[in-house]
Amino acid sequence: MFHQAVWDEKLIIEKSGKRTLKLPFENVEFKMKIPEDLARKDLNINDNEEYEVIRHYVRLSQMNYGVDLNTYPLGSCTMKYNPKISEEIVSMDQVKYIHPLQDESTVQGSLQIMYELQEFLKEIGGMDAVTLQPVAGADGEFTGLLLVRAYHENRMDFKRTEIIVPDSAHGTNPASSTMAGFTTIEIKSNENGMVDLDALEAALSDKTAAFMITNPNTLGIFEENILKIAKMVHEKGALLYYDGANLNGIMGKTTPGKMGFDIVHFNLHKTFATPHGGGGPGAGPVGVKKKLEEFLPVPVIGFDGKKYFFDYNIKNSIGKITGFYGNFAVLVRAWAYIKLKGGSGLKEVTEMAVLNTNYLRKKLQGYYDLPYKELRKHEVVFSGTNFKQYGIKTLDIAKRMLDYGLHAPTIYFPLIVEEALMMEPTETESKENLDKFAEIMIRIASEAKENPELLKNAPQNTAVGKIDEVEAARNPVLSWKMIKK
Amino acid sequence: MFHQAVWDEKLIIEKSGKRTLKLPFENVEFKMKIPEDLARKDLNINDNEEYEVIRHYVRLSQMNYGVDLNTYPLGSCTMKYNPKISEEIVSMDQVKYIHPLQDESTVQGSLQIMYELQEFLKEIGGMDAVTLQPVAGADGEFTGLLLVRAYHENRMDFKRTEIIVPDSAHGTNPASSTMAGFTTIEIKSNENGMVDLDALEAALSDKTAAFMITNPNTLGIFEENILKIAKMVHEKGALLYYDGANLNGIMGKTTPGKMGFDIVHFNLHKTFATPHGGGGPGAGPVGVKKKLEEFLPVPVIGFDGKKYFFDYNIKNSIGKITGFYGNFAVLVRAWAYIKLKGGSGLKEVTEMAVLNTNYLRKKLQGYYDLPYKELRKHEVVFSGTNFKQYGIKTLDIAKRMLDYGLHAPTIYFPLIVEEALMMEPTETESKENLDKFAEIMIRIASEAKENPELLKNAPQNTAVGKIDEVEAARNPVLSWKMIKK
Amino acid sequence: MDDKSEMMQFLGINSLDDLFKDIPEEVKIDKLNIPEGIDEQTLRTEARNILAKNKSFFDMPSFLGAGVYNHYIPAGVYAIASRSEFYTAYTPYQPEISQGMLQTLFEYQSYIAELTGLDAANASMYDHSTALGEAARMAHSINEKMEILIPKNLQWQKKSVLWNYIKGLGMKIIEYDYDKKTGKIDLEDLKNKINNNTAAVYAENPNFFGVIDENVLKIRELGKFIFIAGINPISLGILKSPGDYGADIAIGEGQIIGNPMNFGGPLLGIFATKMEYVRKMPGRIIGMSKDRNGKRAFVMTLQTREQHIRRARATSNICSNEALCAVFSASYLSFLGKSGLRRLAEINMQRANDVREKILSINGFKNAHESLHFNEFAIILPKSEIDIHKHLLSRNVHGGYLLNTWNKNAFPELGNAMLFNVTEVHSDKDVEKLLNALKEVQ
Amino acid sequence: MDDKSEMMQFLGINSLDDLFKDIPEEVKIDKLNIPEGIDEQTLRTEARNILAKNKSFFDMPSFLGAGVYNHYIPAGVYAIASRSEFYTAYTPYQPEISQGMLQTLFEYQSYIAELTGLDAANASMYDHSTALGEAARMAHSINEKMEILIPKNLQWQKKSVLWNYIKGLGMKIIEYDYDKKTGKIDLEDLKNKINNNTAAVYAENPNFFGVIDENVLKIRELGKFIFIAGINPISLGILKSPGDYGADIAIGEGQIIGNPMNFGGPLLGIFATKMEYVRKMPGRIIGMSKDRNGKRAFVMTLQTREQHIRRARATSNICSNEALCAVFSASYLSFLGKSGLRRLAEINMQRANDVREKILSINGFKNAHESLHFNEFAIILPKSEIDIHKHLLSRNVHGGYLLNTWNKNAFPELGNAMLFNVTEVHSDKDVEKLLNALKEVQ
Ligand SMILES: Cc1ncc(COP(=O)(O)O)c(C=O)c1O
Ligand SMILES: Cc1ncc(COP(=O)(O)O)c(C=O)c1O
Repeated sequence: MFHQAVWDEKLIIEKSGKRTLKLPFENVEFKMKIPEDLARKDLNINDNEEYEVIRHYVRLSQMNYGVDLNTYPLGSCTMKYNPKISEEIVSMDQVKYIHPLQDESTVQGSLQIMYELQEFLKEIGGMDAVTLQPVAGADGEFTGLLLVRAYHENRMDFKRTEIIVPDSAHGTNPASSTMAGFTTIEIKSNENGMVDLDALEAALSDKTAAFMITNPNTLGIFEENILKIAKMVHEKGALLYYDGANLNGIMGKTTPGKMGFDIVHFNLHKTFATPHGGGGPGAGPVGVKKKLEEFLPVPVIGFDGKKYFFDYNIKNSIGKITGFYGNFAVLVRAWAYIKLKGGSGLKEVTEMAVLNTNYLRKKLQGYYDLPYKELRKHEVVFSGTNFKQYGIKTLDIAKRMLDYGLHAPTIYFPLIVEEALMMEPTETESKENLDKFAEIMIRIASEAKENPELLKNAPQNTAVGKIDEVEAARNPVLSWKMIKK
Repeated sequence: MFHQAVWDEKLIIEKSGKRTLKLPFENVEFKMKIPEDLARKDLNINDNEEYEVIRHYVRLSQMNYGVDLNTYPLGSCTMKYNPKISEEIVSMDQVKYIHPLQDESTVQGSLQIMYELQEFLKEIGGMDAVTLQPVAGADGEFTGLLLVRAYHENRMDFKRTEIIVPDSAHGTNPASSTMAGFTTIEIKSNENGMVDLDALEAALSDKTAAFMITNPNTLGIFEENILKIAKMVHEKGALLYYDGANLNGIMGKTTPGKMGFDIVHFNLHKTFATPHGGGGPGAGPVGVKKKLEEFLPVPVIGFDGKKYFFDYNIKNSIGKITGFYGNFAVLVRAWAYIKLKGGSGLKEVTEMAVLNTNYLRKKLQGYYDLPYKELRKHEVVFSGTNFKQYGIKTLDIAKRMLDYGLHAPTIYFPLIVEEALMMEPTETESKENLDKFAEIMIRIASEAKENPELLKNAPQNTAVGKIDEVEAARNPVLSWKMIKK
Repeated sequence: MDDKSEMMQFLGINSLDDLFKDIPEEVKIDKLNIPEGIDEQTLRTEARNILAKNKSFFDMPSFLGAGVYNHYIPAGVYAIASRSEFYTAYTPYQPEISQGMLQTLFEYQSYIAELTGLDAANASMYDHSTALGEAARMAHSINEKMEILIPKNLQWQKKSVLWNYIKGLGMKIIEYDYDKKTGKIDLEDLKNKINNNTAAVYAENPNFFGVIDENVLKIRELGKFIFIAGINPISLGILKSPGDYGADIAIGEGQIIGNPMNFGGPLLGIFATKMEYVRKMPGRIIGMSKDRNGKRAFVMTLQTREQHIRRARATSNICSNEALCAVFSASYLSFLGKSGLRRLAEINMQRANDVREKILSINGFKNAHESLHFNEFAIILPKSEIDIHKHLLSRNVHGGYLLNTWNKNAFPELGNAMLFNVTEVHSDKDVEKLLNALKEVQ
Repeated sequence: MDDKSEMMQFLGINSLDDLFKDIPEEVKIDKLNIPEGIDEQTLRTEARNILAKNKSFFDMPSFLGAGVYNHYIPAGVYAIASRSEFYTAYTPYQPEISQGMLQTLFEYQSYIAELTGLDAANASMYDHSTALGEAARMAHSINEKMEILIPKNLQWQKKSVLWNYIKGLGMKIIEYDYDKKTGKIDLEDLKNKINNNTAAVYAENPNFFGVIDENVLKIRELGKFIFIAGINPISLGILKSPGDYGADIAIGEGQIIGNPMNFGGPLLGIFATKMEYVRKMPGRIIGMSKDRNGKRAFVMTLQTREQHIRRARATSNICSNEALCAVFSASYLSFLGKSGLRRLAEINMQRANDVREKILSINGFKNAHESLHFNEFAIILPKSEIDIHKHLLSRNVHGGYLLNTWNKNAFPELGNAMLFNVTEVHSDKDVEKLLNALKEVQ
């Protein structure tokens, strides 16, 4: 049976050795004088041998889980396989050793890739213009909402202070809304888990700056009334914002543009298969319809038929969102992914992702509660409520999965599903894997009934056992410095 | 406590999926006709998804041990840390995508590196000329012995059919001697584990082609009489061959040339820190004194002051030993290592390797039997005989070490030490590591007395338990094909 | 029957289209107007051909800094960060099976805490610029004041990002001046601008001109605002930590410590603060705890600050971050250690100042600031910025940052001026190339 | 006190020299005359500068084959082979902690067994040439005969290596002829040369000229010698396996399946045989077994054949081998699978033959062999080999193998001739470049 590697590994800062790494100009004489009171007195870190550092982190890595090890069914996160060729490409000197402020003539390769990616994303999003600058989905949201603001203010419409979001929305949506200076109005979903048109109608007003949704929504359900929604929103003078985290459910089948969205952000690290180890880096480009183009952050990448250039000439640009042009090395990988797949390949991605999801959904139905309708797009949310009777929570199920060498799904999200288990297999799982996954989930369902202690004591086969999270938050120890204190 | 990762991983050939990898010209029409009776009918391997192949091997890798994980004290194998920069260099297009038959003008970079490496090795070996062509230590031995043969035959001395080796020699020495067409005469070591001068004298004759030894020898003991030995051998018209596997014990302190050797092979994959995953690739260049230069394999690398070239102009060359010029990508790494260390750095390597060995030796003395003298060079051989009384063999000790996440030393070699435990820490182990290592060895020594079952049932913390090797040899199953049969 | 057909049969559908019947016909599209996919080898070739149009540092030495710096990154850093288990992971939502990443991020936090002299760091922000935006918001959330004071010689991109981060709060940016001769903080001006409504004062050391500015030591005494210090993490090998001179928050660019330049991204926002403010800090934070057997274990903590729990009232919207860049930095700092970081800082400072002197010895090139510099310095040029820039390019060497052309002509007192960065990666040959080219324009 | 001093104290020595007092003073050296060590970054730059003098396939397309071939290697292969646990391991002497490598090598053996149609393969030989040498020795050890028959059109390097491997046994090499028109085995001549003393017959398919030679099907009937077949592993995607036409041993170059060219090394010798001869086979062999709990496990087996046990009477002296290259090949074949390998073979054959026809359509370029070719073919040139070679270089394209200049003028019947290799990596643009350059010399 599965067992994760266990190395009893000290903190690197607790170790101490001899530096074996030599620096360029290691022996240069330091003749400068730093003002006494600005000079550093002490630095409490240690030296280590190069080989000990390597061993330390190789061991640590063996105590971690990645999509290169097994199914990683985190709903909403689209943990798909990341093609290795992309890693090869970004390891080239012409990616790594390029400074962002280099003269345009010396970065035509970078600019070409960015330009092509802009074009691809326009097509995929059904949008008229794209900025690659935001570096994560939430950053894309923030950017998009600043554009919303700029748009309304530019029309001298200063009363639009509200962003409407459904209660099924990801936490970043309301948080981004706040950061952009808006008030968030949350509306309840209807009994089908979809946007409640009456609630939306009630919430919409001339204070509404935008309605922000993802479609398929976080339940994996396609909002069938999307055109009506768009109409309602636009009639009120508001904009419709597309949270692109769920693009893997519709890419190539429809576009946000077609559905009536004005703004969309893309989660390149999800849909476009760029690795984001441990939580990032991502990339969250934003596409907009024509009317919003004049507000995009500077620069976008232009092409005059001969050469590529930074276009800073954007009339009412909101300025900058991040320091430079976005997460270039992530953009390159997304570009590579799109090149590999091509137009019809991207459509197939969606088809397989949706097929896999519904296959898994049907396999698990009967063992786990499925709230709302059956047909899902790229993800499906079950509920663990039927195990309450055995004293089992979704968290226990999740922990037990780890014992089988499987990562758990996203849990307790979306908030509208009690004891939620949110699964997204993505297209890069074979039927064999899905069958194995379902088999384990079904086994756990019966373990929950027959041997609930097994779940409550899980995990046993991981590098450490269940962790006391409450204590961690009550007495936070956040650095070696605080340990020593 | 340590636990190796466990994944219950089928053979890849037992899995079956869909090929996701696309080939260049994947859709080209195949119009050629292969003669019916030469056409392949069936091929019993399966297709698999790219991501499943990655996962399969990443999981398998977690069930393997490398020097990047922990101390790898295999005596005679010099398992030292392999600098990562070397891997970066050999991953360049200008290494990987170079064909060996390219025009000289297009491979000046490769030739320069090889030329410089030849020069370095000449200096380190105290030799006059070097061939980089042999691809392993044993291949270097074979090459060297072919040179011995060519040398004597060229002098019309055809009676020299014998190679003398000490009984402590590595198995490749007698085996190479056979392959080169010689008869091997084995001489017993003396009571100090060194060459018995009387036995040597007795074995030497006008049939002796060469005496083949390593110094320090496989016990890690320096042959103090080396100059006398050289004299004895040379006086008989024979040559003196240096098995370079143990160069890490003397590099920069002396040279085989100074000691009187005529031929030396280098184990670049050992002394010069090139990785040789799972058993190879290695590189076994051979250095020779002037009188043997005219017999070297073709080509060697020349330099005319402006450009580097293949020198095929070797008067009495023995021809070719391997297909091209040796294991180039291994040679590059060895070159890089020498560049990093420099002359005095290489000497320090030796000093630290010897310091580490003797530190470990003294730490373990008293717990494990130490035959022969105390002072060792780069390795030390203990004996497990003192545990016989508890029914414990060296093999049991080795298996128990695995439970602590440590690889075992070389065992049962050299043959002249009963129940041998042959340890070579190399210079790339910190004192902290050596202390930890010694602590575990000492703990095992007491476990052997107090709880011998623990050793006999070891290992428990590895991916699989003790393996039935006898059965494997009795009914060999060597391929998937044989499983199916 | 193949897998796909079996699955469709299991679902009782005849066509994959059945899975998309919930999408209204009117919004469906036939296909994406994107060329057919290509195989990996063809992509490999195409990517090489396109990227060959770039000039990397190895093709053409460059003396650019101004936010992103070219430092030596040990090959081992890449080896570590490219471990599948690290780079194909995501946020460690299940800590028991993610100890490797969690411990590494905890180590990163620990390093940053030691370097900055503050108690705690988060596990990453997007970059230095957004870290500044977040720090300003955090200051406001601590003291509810409305003004942030920033140095007049702050790079325009950072100002712009800051503005986007705080305008929603109705906060105001106020610039304080610097001394034209030394390039250091004009303390008088700063003092005058601090008032009851000052949420935060932001100051950098070394500053945008590369000047080492001991005036930062005096800021804390000027009032009760939140003091945000902008740092260069390598400089902290030899410079006093912000914690030691009273900063409440320290931010900086983590690309500098172990991440490749990558044409400007991904970068890594460093963010550290005092314990008392930790619950106002944005971003993921890793904490130490114990597992059920009492064994030390690491886990994401203080999550109630974050968007997935507190939603509209979260400290920030940040979710995906730059964790893998923090892995680069943690391993980088481990390879260097204390002695390495200190030495590296010294080497940078010495090399840069040597080159500075050499440039100043060329006729027509003048000193911009009479100060001590870390690894960056401004030079007043004898000719137009652009002309000299182009001349250098023609000599296959990339000069520094065009201080007025590229920074909205913010420094009229300097006229034509270039900001040069010199680090340990600039060989004597690189420097010579620059000097020779500069001599040609004197 | 630092670690070194502590250790020295523990040993009771004052100087490291004490550890070397057993080395006689007369042989000691002061120092190595090798320049001082450099740091990693400097090495990085220097290596780039030196290697920039090489022209890689991406700098200049090449049509060289003749033993080493440029094939597409999936990026995943490198990702797998560069896993620390694989590439920093050594021979799996402790199988319980080395299952990853053992299973991978077992998979490699299994693939080779399937491809060659033989029961078992070893875990690697050095290269194709040495595998030939070992195979000849193995034949001798099976039947104690003294002659090995090889094709007259065997590449000279292979002949030379073979000779070195067998001369110690007193064996003889005898060449059998090929048909000048077709380039195929002259069966008559071969038959005539087989006698009672024939230890082995070696034949290649496709052969050195790239010719697919169905005469190999007739060899088995010619006698009781050991039949050694030389194969191209990719061609086995569409060609009958040696096992199927009666070969006892199959050898070949494993570089072809998933290993980079690397200027000719490391390569990978493929070696497979029938069960009845397994105990005579050289090299490491991995076998399947069980652990103490009955779980499947892998282990090195039949070690009594090997040098560390049988010493002077071992089947071979091989110890370190090319195991990591076998890891490359195992993962390569896994990515391709059956459909991929078959398709790849077809693509190679089709593309090569298309290019062949295009070259033949150029005035002055003539067919060398009226046969079916796999991915390599000889062309008779209108001018001197060297001149055309140089002309191509001047057009930044590298032509094929100079059949007489580089192979000891062994093929007088061909005069000026070049052996071209075309695989899936040659794009239409590469081919066009070659054709255009060839047209200029017609
Ligand atoms: C539905 C949804 N929206 C937005 C986001 C935010 O994206 P990011 O994490 O890239 O900031 C996520 C991802 O976590 C998401 O799942
Ligand atoms: C003493 C000695 N000689 C020779 C050899 C043979 O070297 P290789 O394995 O590179 O063929 C070895 C290595 O195993 C050895 O330890």
